[in-house]
Amino acid sequence: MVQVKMHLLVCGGTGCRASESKRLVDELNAQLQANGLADEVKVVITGCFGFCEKGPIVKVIPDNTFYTKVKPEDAEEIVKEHVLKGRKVTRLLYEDPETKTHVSDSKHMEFYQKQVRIALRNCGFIDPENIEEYIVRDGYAALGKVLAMTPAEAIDIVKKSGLRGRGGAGFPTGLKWEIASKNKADQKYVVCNADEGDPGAFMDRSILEGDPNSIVEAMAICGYCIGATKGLIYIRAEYPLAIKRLQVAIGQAREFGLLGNNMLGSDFNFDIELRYGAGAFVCGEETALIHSMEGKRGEPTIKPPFPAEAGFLGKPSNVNNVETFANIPAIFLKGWEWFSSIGTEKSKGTKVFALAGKINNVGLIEVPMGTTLREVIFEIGGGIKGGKKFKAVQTGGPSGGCLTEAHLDTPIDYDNLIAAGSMMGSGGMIVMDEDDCMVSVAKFYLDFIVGESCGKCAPCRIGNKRMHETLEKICQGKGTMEDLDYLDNLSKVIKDTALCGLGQTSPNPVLSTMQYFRDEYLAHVIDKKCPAGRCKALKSYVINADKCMGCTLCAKNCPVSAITGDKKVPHVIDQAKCIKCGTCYEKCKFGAIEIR
Amino acid sequence: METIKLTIDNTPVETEKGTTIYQAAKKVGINIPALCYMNLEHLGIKNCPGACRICVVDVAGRRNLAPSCSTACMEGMVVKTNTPRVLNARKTVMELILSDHPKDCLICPANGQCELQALAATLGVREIHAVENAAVSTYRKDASPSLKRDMDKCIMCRRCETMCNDVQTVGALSAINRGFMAVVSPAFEQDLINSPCTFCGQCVAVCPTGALTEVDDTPKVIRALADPTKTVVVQTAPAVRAALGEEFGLKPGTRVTGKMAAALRRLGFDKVFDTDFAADLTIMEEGTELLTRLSKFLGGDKSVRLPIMTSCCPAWVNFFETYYPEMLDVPSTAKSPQQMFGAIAKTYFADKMKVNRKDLVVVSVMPCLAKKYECQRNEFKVDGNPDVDYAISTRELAHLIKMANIDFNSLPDEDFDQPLGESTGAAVIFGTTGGVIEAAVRTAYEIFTGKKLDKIDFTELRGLEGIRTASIDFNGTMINIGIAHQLGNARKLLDGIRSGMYNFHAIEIMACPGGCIGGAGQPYHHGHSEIISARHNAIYKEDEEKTIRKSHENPYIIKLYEEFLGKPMSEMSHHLLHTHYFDKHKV
Amino acid sequence: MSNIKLHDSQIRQIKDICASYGNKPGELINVLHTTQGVFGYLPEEVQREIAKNLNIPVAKVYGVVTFYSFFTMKPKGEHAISLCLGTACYVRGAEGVLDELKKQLGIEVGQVTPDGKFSLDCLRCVGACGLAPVVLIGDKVYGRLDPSKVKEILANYR
Amino acid sequence: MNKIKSLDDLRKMKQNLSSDISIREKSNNPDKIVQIRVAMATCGIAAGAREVMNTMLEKIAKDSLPVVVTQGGCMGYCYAEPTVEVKVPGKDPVVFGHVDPKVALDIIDKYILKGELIDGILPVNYQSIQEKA
Repeated sequence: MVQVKMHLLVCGGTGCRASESKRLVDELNAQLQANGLADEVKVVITGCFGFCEKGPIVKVIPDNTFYTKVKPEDAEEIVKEHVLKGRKVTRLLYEDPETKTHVSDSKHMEFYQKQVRIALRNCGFIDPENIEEYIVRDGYAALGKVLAMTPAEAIDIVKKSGLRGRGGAGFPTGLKWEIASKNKADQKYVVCNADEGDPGAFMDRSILEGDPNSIVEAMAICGYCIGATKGLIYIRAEYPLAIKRLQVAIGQAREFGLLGNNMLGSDFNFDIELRYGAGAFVCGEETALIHSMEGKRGEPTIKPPFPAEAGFLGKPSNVNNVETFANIPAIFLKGWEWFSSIGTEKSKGTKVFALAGKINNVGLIEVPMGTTLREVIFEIGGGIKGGKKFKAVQTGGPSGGCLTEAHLDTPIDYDNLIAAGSMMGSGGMIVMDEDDCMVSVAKFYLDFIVGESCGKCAPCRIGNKRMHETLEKICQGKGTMEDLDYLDNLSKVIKDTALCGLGQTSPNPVLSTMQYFRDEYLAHVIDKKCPAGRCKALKSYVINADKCMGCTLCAKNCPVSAITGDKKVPHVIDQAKCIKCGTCYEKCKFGAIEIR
Repeated sequence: METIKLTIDNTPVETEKGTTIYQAAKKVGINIPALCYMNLEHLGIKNCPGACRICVVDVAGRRNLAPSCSTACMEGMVVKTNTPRVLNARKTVMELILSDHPKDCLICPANGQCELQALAATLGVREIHAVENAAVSTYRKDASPSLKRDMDKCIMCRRCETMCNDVQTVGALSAINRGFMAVVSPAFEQDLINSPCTFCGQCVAVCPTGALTEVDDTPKVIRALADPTKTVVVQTAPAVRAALGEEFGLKPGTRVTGKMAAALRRLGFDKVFDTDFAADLTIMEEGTELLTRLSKFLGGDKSVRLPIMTSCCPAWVNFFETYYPEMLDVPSTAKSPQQMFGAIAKTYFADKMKVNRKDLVVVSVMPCLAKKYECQRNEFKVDGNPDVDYAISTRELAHLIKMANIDFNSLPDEDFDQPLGESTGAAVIFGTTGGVIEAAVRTAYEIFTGKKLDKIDFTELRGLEGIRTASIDFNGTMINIGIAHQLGNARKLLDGIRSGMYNFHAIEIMACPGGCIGGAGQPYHHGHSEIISARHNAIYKEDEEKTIRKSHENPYIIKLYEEFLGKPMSEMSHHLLHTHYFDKHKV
Repeated sequence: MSNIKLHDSQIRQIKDICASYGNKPGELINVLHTTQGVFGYLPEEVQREIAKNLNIPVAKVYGVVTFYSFFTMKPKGEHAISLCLGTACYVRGAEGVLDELKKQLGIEVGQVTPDGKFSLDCLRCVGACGLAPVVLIGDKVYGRLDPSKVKEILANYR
Repeated sequence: MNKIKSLDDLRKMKQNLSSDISIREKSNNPDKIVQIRVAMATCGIAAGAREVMNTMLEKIAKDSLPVVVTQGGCMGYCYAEPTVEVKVPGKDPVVFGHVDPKVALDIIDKYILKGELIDGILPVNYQSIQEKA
């Protein structure tokens, strides 16, 4: 028998698939075949490695070589050089942005060094479409343990672990389960909220794509604890790969008897169905989610009654998000003491963040609660792209706020983020640099909220529209000081009066930017300037006569013929005609065009 | 019962568990303003989406403000309903609502009746922060024969949606779109006439603004009254007299029959008649039809379909034509009193007066908006000339009276004209749920048994519960009767019959909550369901005071049969007083 | 009233889809997903047919269709272009790409080019933030875009 | 079909399947287990490194040993190929030269498992098993 001596792990997450990782896998297999290595080397499609910035990723096991941005054409070289001859393909290795040296072993990459992977423990490690690999990683052993306990004992472990909901507000998970377990009903439901809607957040998707079985197992555990025999996963239709992997996982679990009747020889029965979202952010709110699962408009309703009392079809339902569930098996396997030893006093365990924006290492990371923003952004994230200056980081998506340099050393946990005017949310972290206009950023989020508001309650339906219009007015240079007061009052009233979590948190991006970047608002309103040069209406393109060589390139490319001037004589832009498209700025070879 | 203690605005309150802050505050004289919230307790109808956020209050220890309409009282709760934070929030939200609402109050059909307008005044909104190019949501307008929709004025209280779906189970309206453009509308924003709408008008009855209103037919009536070539007669439905006074500041439940007749005469109607007369006629026809079917049924004729169902209510007729087309042969073929009146007026009465039917204008005053649709149905026209020309609502009549400078409250009581003005107590109770069937029983009993009734009041048929059943002893034959008001209850009743759960000989159905007294053309109840029960009581009081209380004893009805119709269900009756139904099934 | 007339075979298809979900009103969203998958969009007649089969008011169906951005009543272009407007794409310049797309195609968001070749829509995060800004044409993902690349990419489809 | 009917079944299944993924498990914590690197450059392969590596892999799999085998490039000991570098936790790495399948098994049995020294250790100017970063 030939021993498998090497595994090539290829990321099969959505991000890397978008960069042709599927074709890369085919090509690797073909090359192995051609070199007679097919029996010795196994290509495994795994979930996301988290290092999306440099995808597609190929990780060579057992030597932990980490190849980035691998193209299908690179397969031949990897096989002939590395697999066959043991020579690493240097040009594909990750290059440390600081030292500019190649890092071959992922263990030595700063991106991974600071991370503690609990929810992502299997992502990028196992083949998500093979339940056997999950089982080898102690899969379903936690369920086995739980089935030997009473539900109350199991809930107690979750309570003691200190796990809080990873979807937003951070409600203690054990307590939630306890409430649901105590409500009597002929039928109860376990609902997994996989309607990850924050723009720029993709941690749930990655977990579902990389380790779907952990969610299936955790939901079964939850079902046992609260007395439910049915599980429902509400997942965005925009996540076809995650849907497919879940379907495979559920199918395999049924085949192995890990879903269905008398699981693991107990008298516990549990099964899971998928329900699809249809493009409504508000359906991440649990009451809206439940209505959507019932085939209705996804409008939230007032709580109480909470889903734990009257949820899906009026029956007690426990709703947790994907990441929350992903922590559950680990808690039972390693013990609540272990879990609660990680993190801060009130926020236990780890949190997965989706790092995006103007940062070098865009990707998915998991760090202990209490890690500082600085560690996340500058050490794991590799700092700001292009050596620009850090300006702000937006956490919590449209419900969160923008944090500044002053917050960089704040340990990240639920309470600290709220105190700073933001929130954990689902864990999106968008980094912004000096080129980002904070008024525009606030406007961007309001635009999102206006598009996603369900329209049920007046403050959110109309209030956010008015906020957005006011911000637009400010970006146009037509804002007044009264407008700032108006925004302030409206923000507070919307927070105070909106019906659901979406509405109540929707002013956060405005409030936090007004608080931390008030000077930028004032610049827009009083000086009619956009300091970041982002607001079109507030910037003008001007030709610096000292630098202009009169090459006429700008004039030739101006779409509205706003630039005039003779050859070899400095040109002039007619501000009345200029539409601020920026073409001249891009075309000028002498840096003579300045934005003011 | 478990009670809890809390304080609201420093006032200690003790209330039962499950009470909302809004209700508890009301108990101690604190009226928290609300807009979308509506609780018709007497009718079991509630709309509480928590959407308008006007009723918010400050609950100590809570992060945000609480909607009092849907927040339950908790032990030890400390509630403040009028702090600066609350007042500012309320006013700001109101400003927001107004910022997306047309400012044409002065020419709005809801002017003076608008809950939004009243609340804006209460909250002291004086200006709305101007946002450049502030968007306003606008939508396709629509006028059906009965209702007008101007959804630019919709504030998304969802009351109409609740009435159309949860209460009436008609399903013509739904919330559509999302966010700023969210609104309540028929499918594809098409006209109501293309939807399954029954024109019951309950959406209009509860709309707090001018978004949903009735079609205004008063200009046509004024023109007819002013036309010297026309003889204009008017008929008034029984429920109108029990509610019209409210429009003139009288207490709900005040009966204004005499003043109403006087006012109509002053408005210039040539004859002031009464739909009650036609109600008595309906009993003669429908009662006879019931007895005929019943005798055949009891005689073993399997072809007879029972129960017989009343057909007075035009929204109910629309409802079963739309949703139960396979049951079109079950309801009584008798026309509604409005249409019977029209048919008799334009034949018997026109002949008597020697007026050409084209020159006779029949106006009806109805508590109902579906009557506007009914009188325009083609089968109720002769050569294009309708039996009833215009159906105006109770509200429209009040408006006419006000426009004509008539001081209603100081009018003397006057009588109706004859021959179409005489009625019995049986006809009066047509105005409330259970009344038609009680009137029918009073007559059918005496005809069926040949005996005089000892006790005229069938209290077992009365009440405001949505579905009621009773068995009446017809001298040894038990007659099973079902009664439903609100179309949702009608649906339950019909489905119960279909499934074999019920076994009735006769059922009465009224589309509106409480029957005609709760009709969509009545003065607005603004969410106060005690008004409906006051009207309910007034109707029975009117019946009680009548000397003749059985339809077949109405002397003018007897005379009508003698002079003109022959006997009930005669050929002439069939021609003039009976109709047939159409399959209007649509998706 | 109706904008298209359905063939008997299409009516049968819808009936089968509804039946495959047990004709349960609670399955409306799944039915709409599947139906849109077959027809490409959800015109009025299709919604009426679904309402009939699930025995719910068509107003409710329309209410649901207009609530969720995934459902459309208009057919998409032969090549459906979707621009990600998630935050990551936004801060990395998606707006400029959008402007260029509009300019090149001569249509606004939500419209279809007159020749029916392209339709342009925005969507929220597709989760390929590492490639931001991202455009999807059909199922193909184009990442790390800037306005200058738009013309070239579109040329592949013209 | 392979239904899992009890926790024992699950454990057994895990046991049976674990060899397949163990290579990844081991690489996850390389510092805690024995690492063997076989030089697999052209010269090594020519001298029989492949056979050596397969022999070691088989032995490790058979006995479920906590050992990870990787392949490396030329270590510069071309005269002594095939060469194998072994790093036992807590000890300095050593390089064995002229390894054949028999020596390979000795390395595992004697050096790694019993801590005995065997012949064939090359002089000390070797590279560390830790890749230069």
